[in-house]
Amino acid sequence: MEPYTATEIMALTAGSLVQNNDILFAGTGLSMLAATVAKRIHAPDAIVFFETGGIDPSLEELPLAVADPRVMVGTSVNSGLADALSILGHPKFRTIAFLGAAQIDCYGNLNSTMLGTYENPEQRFPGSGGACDAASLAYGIIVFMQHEYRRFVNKLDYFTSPGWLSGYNSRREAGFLRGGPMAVVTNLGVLKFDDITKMMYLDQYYPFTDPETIALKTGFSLDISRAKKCSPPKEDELKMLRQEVDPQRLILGPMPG
Amino acid sequence: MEPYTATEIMALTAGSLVQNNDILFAGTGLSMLAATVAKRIHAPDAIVFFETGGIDPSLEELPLAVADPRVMVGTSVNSGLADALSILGHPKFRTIAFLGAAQIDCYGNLNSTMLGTYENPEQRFPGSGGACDAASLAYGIIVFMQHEYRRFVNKLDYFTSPGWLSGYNSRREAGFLRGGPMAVVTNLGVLKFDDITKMMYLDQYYPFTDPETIALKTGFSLDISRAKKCSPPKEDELKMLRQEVDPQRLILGPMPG
Amino acid sequence: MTDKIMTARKAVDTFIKDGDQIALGGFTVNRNPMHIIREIIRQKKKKLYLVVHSHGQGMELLIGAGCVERIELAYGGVARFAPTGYLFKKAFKDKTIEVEDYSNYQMTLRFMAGAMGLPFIATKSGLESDIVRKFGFSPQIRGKGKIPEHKLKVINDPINEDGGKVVVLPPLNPDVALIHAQYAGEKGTIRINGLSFADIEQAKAAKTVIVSCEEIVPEDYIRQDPDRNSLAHFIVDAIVPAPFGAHPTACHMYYDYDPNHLNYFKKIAQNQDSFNRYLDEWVYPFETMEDYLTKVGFKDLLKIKANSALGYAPGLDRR
Amino acid sequence: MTDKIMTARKAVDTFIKDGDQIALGGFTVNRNPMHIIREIIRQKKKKLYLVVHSHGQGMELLIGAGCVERIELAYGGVARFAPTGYLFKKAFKDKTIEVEDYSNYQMTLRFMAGAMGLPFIATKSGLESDIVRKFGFSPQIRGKGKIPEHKLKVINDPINEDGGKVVVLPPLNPDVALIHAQYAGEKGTIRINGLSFADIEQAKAAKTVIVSCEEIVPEDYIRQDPDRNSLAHFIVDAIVPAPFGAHPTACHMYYDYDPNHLNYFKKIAQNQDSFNRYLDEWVYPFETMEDYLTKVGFKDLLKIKANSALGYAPGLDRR
Repeated sequence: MEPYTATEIMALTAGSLVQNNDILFAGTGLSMLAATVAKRIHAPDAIVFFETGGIDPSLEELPLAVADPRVMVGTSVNSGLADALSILGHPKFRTIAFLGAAQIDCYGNLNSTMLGTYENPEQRFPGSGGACDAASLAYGIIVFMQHEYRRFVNKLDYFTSPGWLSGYNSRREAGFLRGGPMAVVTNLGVLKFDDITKMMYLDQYYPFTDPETIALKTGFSLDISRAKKCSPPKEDELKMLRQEVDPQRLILGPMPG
Repeated sequence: MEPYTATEIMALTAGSLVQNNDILFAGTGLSMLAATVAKRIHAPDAIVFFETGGIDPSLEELPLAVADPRVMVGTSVNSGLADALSILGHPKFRTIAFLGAAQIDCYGNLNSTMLGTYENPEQRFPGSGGACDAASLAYGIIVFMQHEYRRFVNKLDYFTSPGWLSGYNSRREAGFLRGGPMAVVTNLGVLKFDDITKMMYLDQYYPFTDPETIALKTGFSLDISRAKKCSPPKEDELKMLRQEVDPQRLILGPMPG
Repeated sequence: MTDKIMTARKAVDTFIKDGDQIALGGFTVNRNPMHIIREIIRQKKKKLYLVVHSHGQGMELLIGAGCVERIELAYGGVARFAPTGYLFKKAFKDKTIEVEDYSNYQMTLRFMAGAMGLPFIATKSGLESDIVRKFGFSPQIRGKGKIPEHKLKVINDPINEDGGKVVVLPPLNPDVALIHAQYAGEKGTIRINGLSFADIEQAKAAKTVIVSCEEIVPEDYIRQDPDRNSLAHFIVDAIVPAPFGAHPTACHMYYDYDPNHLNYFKKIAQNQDSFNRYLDEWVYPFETMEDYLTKVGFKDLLKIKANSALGYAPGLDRR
Repeated sequence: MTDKIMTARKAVDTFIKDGDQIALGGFTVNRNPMHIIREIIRQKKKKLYLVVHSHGQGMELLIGAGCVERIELAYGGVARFAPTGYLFKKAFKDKTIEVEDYSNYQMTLRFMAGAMGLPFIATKSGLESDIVRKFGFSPQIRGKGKIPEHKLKVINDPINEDGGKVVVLPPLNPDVALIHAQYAGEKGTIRINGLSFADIEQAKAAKTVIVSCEEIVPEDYIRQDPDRNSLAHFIVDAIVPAPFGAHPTACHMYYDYDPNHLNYFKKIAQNQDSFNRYLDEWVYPFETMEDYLTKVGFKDLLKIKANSALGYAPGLDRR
């Protein structure tokens, strides 16, 4: 057993992808942890905002929802959806959105709406919320996924949020001005997208797994030739995450072991 | 000499055209006086708002500009242009705008932009401001004019604000959802628009003039067959206007005589 | 101006009828107009057509109680308490409601267009997605009543030759908007504290606006600081006094969301029988906030009472 | 985050170049960013391309000083002090500037579209008028630099078959927005008191935002009440401390417009010689607000000082 959980390494890994002065569009759960990690370690001047309108809150307590009153305190501005969602596409800013999804395809397109069809629905998820907007308008998105075969699919049941569409230059050709997925952070590793084909490949795998296991849990053919082993979380970063970011383990869940 | 000025009878007459619960879009000058008259005499529940965003101010002192800080006090909401101008077209409200202009034609179309053309400009006025918006979107407009031959024209030099366009049903056919000029209040009388043709006719003339004089000061053929003589201002209304609305006579100008 | 202050019973009876298109204010676990929503259930309104961006607890209750026929939405969930609302999920799978999916920005822009009288509004958001390609409402009902002829259209930018494709959206002008706010002036001026979500756009877009509020204050008082105010008095048709009227969702500066209640609801929502018992226990008996709050009890209310500096209940056990 | 607080000299030198498209905040006689505008004149910026809704005193000064090549506007006047701005009128008639006329709503919607990243925005306002039929900018320059290919277009409503004709407008994304506000937090959070006009939309639409302000307050302080704030700190590039920085226009809660100065300006504006003398007397010599205010003098400043309850100077002689 590793001395850290998958959730912990996911939060720390995703946080490390953020640059200083990035404007972070965070949901709740893991994305909130990742954003906080980013601000405390890698990008102190990064700004966190929520689609509900809370811009750069102090986050003394961890919000459990984007509409949590905890996102309304110490903010630069308290506004609303129109304002907040407009920031996503602002060309002046490197806006990075953290998104989760139920399904992802090899070009990073996402489904958070349903399985089946409107005529024959099999499962319902909450829907886009701001995910389609972030995926359409932001400078980049970072996706959190549980790495399961049924979630990494060849064809989405419902295409909620645009990634690299069908790869290559298709995203720009479709009319998007910028954006596209930068990375997928899963409970097994980090996946990125080829510069040319925009197809997903394995970039890093966590110390407790290996590329072949990850490929087997991926529903489409995955390039693992470029995979590097990820270092385990640094002691001080893990400590900061546990003691300062989520001491109640509201999102981190049970301690390892 | 009458015991009241043209400006005084104009303000009182225009004010009497307002109904209770009307939402009044006021500029400054005469329209401000008319709106205040309306609220104090005819329509106590009428609401006055300004395109700058001041909604229903207390107006303890007369504003000299729509951006006067006096429109920001005692308001229901202090907002901005986007908000205020959006009220104009709100289908829930009978919004009435008071507008002035440099030229008007027989269908109540207005010019407040220029004489001449962009290529050969002869005179410049401030431009539409919110006038075109009010004329396009409001339930109705009431126009203030100096009654001069050169201002009541057959053809506008520049068509800033849509009235009844070319009459009959042309306004609806052009794509407007509602609106159109209700009355023109001048320093000589009140003009209205024929229900069918939408052509201007003389509805009332002030006691100190007559229909023929008015027709001569009108640059297009004016129907004076329906004209009635207007009663002089009531004593108490004149007193209210002078003592309460504009005691400094900032807009009313010199006393009569 | 006639008196707008009235009970939830009168507001719902006067202004909401079966089949109305209704915008719900608030967002997942915050400022849901719960007091009005419970009254809608008591008055057994049917075939409601909800239009929301991200809605949670209030929508769950209305769906579960069978008041809803149709929804346009971007998100149906109660945050961590039910990442997808159970009753929404069930109704969707059982096809007892019709659902049309949009994004949050799209729904917000549609409310804004409705509020501003814009004929339509365009965005790049959603190009190539199933949001622009798949349609939840049946073609037979499109164009009838409030249902727009087109969910949306993808067109070429008509004014910028290099603009490429854009998504054009129809405005929303709901029959009724339901908003829960912190303050109302006696004449109807509304002040929302904290985030306004899309409540202001929803209210301005609607034909009728019902606002429940924590406090009614003198109109003169609320006008001493008009920079803070959210809605002009003449926009509002009914003011319903409702302290704790958003419970079990939060109301910034007044109270936090109620984790006990939401966790309990999560359990009972998974089964129609237990949900019906919830209605019997929590909705049908209490027409007034006083009676409802007596049922909630001081103990839980004190737990969620907001700290005046923070606006929420610090240290609240939210597991 | 680098320090954004700087002098007008540095802000203008760093962020404004000849030919830039500039949005002026404020409205006729209120919150014109006069301190920054005077600095632009001192630095002899040329060929500026102004985009405004209704602008007054600040625009007059820039036109008179020969800084302006082109304007898109809805209204050019200083309220009762100059119903049409003299310098605007003269430049228009002499064709020393190119002018494109819109309405206030159209300009506001264009700023809003720019602020929200909307590809275009549509309204019914202006149909059949010369605003949609006549074009002030020459066809040769259309589509070059910041000048939109089309002033606007009239099209059929693409989504509602019964919608009829609509006016489609291009968004505005100025190079620089100049705003005068009451408060700035040290990191850039901005609070505007009273009406915001279209300042917020202008700032969000612009590539660079320069805000002059009456007071700089600790960022912690301004964040204690974020409901009142107008712009998030990261939107703002330069903060210029400028008490009375909107003089002779008003700044709600701080000072009224200055009728003496505006009446004086009205006189001198009617003649190029006297206007040049005004520049020599009031603009060129004073790089700091302190020096400028010494010139204005206590007597006039006390006259216009705002009453704390009213926000303006009650009883001010405004004839």
